Amino acid sequence: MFCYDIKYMSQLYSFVKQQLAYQRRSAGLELDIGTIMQNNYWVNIYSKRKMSLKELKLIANRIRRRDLRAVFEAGAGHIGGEMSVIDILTALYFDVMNVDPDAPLNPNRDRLILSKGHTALALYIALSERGFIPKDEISTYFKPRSRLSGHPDCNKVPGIETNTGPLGHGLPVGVGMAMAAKLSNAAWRTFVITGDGEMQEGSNWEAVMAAAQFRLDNLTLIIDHNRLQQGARLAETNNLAPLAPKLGVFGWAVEEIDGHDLKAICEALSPETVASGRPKCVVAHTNKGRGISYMTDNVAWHHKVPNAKQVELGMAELEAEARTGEPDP
Amino acid sequence: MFCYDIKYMSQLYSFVKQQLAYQRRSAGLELDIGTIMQNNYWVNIYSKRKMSLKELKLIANRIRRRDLRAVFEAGAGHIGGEMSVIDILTALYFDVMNVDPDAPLNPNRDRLILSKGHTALALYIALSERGFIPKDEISTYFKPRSRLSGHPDCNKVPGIETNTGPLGHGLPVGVGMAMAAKLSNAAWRTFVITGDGEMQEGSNWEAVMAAAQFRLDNLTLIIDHNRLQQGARLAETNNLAPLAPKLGVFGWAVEEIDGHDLKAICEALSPETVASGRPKCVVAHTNKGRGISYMTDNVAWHHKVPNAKQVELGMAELEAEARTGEPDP
Amino acid sequence: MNFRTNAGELHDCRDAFTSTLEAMAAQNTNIVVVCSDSVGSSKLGGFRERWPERLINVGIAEQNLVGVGAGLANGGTLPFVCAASCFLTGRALEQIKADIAYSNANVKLCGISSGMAYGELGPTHHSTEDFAWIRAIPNMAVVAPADRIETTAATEWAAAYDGPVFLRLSRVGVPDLLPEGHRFELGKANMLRDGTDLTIIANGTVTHRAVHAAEDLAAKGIEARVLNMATVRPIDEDAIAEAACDTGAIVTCEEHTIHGGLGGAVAEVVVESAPVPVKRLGVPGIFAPTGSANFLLDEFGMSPAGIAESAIELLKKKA
Amino acid sequence: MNFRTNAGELHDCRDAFTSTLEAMAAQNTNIVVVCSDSVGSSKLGGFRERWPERLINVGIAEQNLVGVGAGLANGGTLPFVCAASCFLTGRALEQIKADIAYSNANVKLCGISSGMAYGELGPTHHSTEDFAWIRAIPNMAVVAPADRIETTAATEWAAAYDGPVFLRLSRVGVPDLLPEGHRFELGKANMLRDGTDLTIIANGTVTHRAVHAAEDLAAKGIEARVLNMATVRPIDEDAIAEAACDTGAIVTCEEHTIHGGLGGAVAEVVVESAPVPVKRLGVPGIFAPTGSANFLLDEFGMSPAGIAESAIELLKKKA
Ligand SMILES: Cc1ncc(C[n+]2csc(CCOP(=O)(O)OP(=O)(O)O)c2C)c(N)n1
Ligand SMILES: Cc1ncc(C[n+]2csc(CCOP(=O)(O)OP(=O)(O)O)c2C)c(N)n1
Ligand SMILES: [Mg+2]
Ligand SMILES: [Mg+2]
Repeated sequence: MFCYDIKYMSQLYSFVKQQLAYQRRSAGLELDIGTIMQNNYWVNIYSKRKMSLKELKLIANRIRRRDLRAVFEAGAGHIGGEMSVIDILTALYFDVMNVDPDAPLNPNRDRLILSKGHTALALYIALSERGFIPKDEISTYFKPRSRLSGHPDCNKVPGIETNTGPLGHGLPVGVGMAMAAKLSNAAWRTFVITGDGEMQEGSNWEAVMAAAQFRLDNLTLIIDHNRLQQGARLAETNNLAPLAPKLGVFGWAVEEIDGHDLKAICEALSPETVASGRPKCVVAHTNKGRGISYMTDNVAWHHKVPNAKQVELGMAELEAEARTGEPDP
Repeated sequence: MFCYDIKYMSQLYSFVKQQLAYQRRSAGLELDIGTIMQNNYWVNIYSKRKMSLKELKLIANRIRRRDLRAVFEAGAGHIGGEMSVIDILTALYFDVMNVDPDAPLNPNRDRLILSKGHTALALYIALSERGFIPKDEISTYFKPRSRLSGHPDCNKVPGIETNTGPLGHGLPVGVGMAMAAKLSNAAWRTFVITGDGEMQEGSNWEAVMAAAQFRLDNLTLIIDHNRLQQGARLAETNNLAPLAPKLGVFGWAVEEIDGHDLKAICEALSPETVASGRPKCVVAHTNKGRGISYMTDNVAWHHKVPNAKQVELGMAELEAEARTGEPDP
Repeated sequence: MNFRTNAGELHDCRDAFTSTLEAMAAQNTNIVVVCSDSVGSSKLGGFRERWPERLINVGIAEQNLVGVGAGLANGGTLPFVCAASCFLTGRALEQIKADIAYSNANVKLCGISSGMAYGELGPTHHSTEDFAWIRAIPNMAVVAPADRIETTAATEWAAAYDGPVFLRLSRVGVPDLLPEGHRFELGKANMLRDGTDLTIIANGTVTHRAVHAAEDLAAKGIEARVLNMATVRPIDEDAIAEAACDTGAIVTCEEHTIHGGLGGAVAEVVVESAPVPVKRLGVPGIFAPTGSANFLLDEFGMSPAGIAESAIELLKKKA
Repeated sequence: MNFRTNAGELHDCRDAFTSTLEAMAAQNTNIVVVCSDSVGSSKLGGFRERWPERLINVGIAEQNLVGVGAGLANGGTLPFVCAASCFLTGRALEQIKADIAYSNANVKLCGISSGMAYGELGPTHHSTEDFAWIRAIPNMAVVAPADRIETTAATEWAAAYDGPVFLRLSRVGVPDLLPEGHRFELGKANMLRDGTDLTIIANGTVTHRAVHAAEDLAAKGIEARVLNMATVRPIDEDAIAEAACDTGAIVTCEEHTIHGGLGGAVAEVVVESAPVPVKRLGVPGIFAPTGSANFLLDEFGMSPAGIAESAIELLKKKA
């Protein structure tokens, strides 16, 4: 069975075996957990106490700096959308979500799907900061045979729930997860992050309807509303703005926030703000390229790679922000 | 080229050759036009003058009666959705649309896409009443090798613009048609009819966004809002009602009408009621199975086939309506 | 031992599928069903009555259907995703690739009314490309049972198997072929009849036609082996190579286009293991005309007589 | 006459595609382009600058993309629908089947960055099932040009051809192989090199690798014929049958899964015309790991040396 596959693969890529149905996902991950334990100095801290707003800001800032460096080193990435989503990821992993790097498959974990999978690098860095993967592994991003490829692979990287990359897949999968929790009366929550351009995919609206019909108040959609898509502004392409009334008319509870205000994000995602019987959409107003002035709100930086000079500039700005707690204007 | 295909087919089905790219669609249709001319006593009348409301009602009634008989004879059809869409089809073919059975490919014709292609039988009958195909051909519906199969085939049947059957295909194609008219500054209009259950398909919402973005005021979507889908009511499955605010929030001009009031349909579809720069959606409130009391608003009749007794009953009701001009209560 | 067909009794395999599903669901509360306004066509009314909350109907939205299936599996349930095969595969193919296969979600995709079961509804409703579409995707098991008994066996197997499955089912009536109690093994062909002159490889609704053809051929003194190749991916390379070596010629029959389906999979193995003449029967690369599945199968040369004729023709090419 | 590769200069065939498209659009005002937020990746910036109103960007919505293409064709324009091949094919497959192929819409579907051009972006972005997916659909012409020159020729041909086309393009740099001024003929293979010992059949980005392999083999005294099989549907049955008869063994190479693609199409013809041993090279039925297209092609045995090695191995099986 699959013998032609296995014959080939075992010679070349032992990790690819995980793709085969003969093996449980968890079996593949156990290996990684071992590695993680050695490298992971965050686990104990983060899992034990609530972080302060200042700490959260510093983590977001550190993720941004690591991201900038990693994009430069790899010569690849989607830096604009990474910078815009990092505060949201920080809030989720370091304040909102109940996850445990020691038990990444704990059935009662909260689930996050980064549906805008092209910004995987930001997710990898968040996962490494949170202790799911070794921090030094970030340097393998985009390298041949690395498990940290351009889009996230749930069979290789602990903490990732489903494979994304094609836009418009995450919300349907999130609906399924939230349904599963409802079926077993479990308290865990499901979070999905989409891009705003991504909301042009019809598959998302199928899921929007279903989530409302199924009254999935354990599902939260966060739209990273940076007003830019790949080649142009949403307004020039397919203008979904304003987003809030569209979700609202489909029966969702909608909240609009500043997607770079960590306090606002944490509040909007806290379980207390859930409206019973309704899925929640957080329209997070963000800036693509946030934190690095020359990238901010500039469509050219969707997946452009900065040169050494630009990295230096960006790093200086991010370091200044780390000191002051506020981004440069 | 394609030689293995052609070799096989020419022995068996000469009409299937039309599928091959070597032949123009029109070549296939010329043959049919000849046949049509002999059978067609409506063309001269309809193409020359405006019909009265009474005449329209009689045509709709005649289409209903033919539909009921055809479903019984073929042992197949989607009678519920056929009955609900017949008034809309009647208004389009006998009042609103600029089409000519003598020149079904006239570049300046108005286009209609019956996106809820499962109700093709109603379309075939409307086309036969309007002179596009011989009336007696309706008896071939669903028969082996018939060109009148369960879903419409634009390469075989004149007057059909694109093949439908899988739900959610018509509106995107309609957006393309309307764009083509805009590109050439042509005055022809595009009409798309979808089911209400069909609007659960995400592909429709992609097209909804695009039509608004492109300001396609030459595009009209008519939603046959009969509140039932295949297996249950919309409300029990995936409740899109109310539809009007959903289309409205995406930037469409929306009008709600009684989808069995021929005067209201004709008015809602008349060019005068178009809002410049906005695509128009007519939410036509209809009844599935309309005209036959035991079918009306009954989900069982999505594609059930009536028995002889039921046909008799239905026919009596429809005949009574023809006399009085109003359906039985 | 030759399996004989009993053309007298024809069974709609959906009944075997849903009754097996219900029997399993009564034992295994993790089993859920996901459908897209396809309760009736998937014969899920009974399931819905017994476990309304475990029957998740997403409406007419196949992309969401498959995505929801993936999410349900992640959340610890065992989802059977049921919809007309043409829409399930064609409309949600990228979801099948990314959310199910590549994510290795333990989801059972059940393509109902596959092939030309919706013959008269026209090519939009013919699912005659699904073998080619799904078997191109890594990590998918593709299975098309031949009768009621194998449908039960394959459905039970699918629930036990830990990985993505595409079960290709039909509503077209077929006689019993396999012995009661038959157990399904992934990637393993069943020899329904042995023979030395050639091999007929078939699956799904055309398998009994192949067996009939072999009986007709036997009456003419030609001994055909018949392989029921229910698994299209991973294909049983050994059985095919053996058939090629032992019998020297192969006819494939499928309710599917001849471009890239079962015949294609067989051809791929034959040329790499033991090149012998093969004749592929199926839909010959055209959009089929209107007609019932059985009418169309006959038209496309897959009546028992048609298959036998192709076999005799092929024997002339045998080295 | 043997075509020789000039590995010195590599060309991104998207440039040939868009410059040809622009040249044609300047003459033929019916030509329009439809894309899905894919102006940059399809290199359509120049087209947009010259004819902004004829560049229709539907946003990130591939189903709508293909439907809009069909509608534009109905309305009298000649649409080139351009998007990343993985999304164009996988996300809109039913639209391709129903709106384009079955409706016989005169639409040119241009799958950009096909194969593993997006190697490092992972399998969701690898379009290594598209041959299998699209060639299963009746009435589709499936064409994968090998170089800059053939890309130009195929693009010109597509505009003139009256019917649905899937043009499979890449961004991976390739050297020139065909002579300047080459004209494309649908369903006709080009012999890039003649030989008697075996035939290598390839297309798209791996064609030049096949030519190199043949040169390597020649140095070892093995004469390989090389066929550039740009058309996958309808496949050139005569050229394949001839190659099988003349050379007795065939290696196929493609930037695609080995299940149902070019190799599958070749195997189907070989077993029905002249059964000889075939070795299919391609992505071996797995989700590929991270890496550039060229890295992965090498890994999967399609370096010139790898192809030559497979050829030598195959010769042992030759009758
Ligand atoms: C189905 C699909 N179509 C196209 C793409 C290519 N693509 C990658 S990112 C992107 C733009 C996304 O824009 P948005 O969702 O706004 O994300 P962000 O601005 O956060 O980067 C596109 C079109 C894709 N990944 N998937
Ligand atoms: C993509 C797709 N999924 C499923 C079906 C099967 N189907 C045919 S009709 C129908 C119900 C349609 O309901 P609605 O759109 O409300 O039409 P109507 O009530 O007018 O019949 C379904 C699910 C289909 N034809 N296409
Ligand atoms: Mg954005
Ligand atoms: Mg309805």
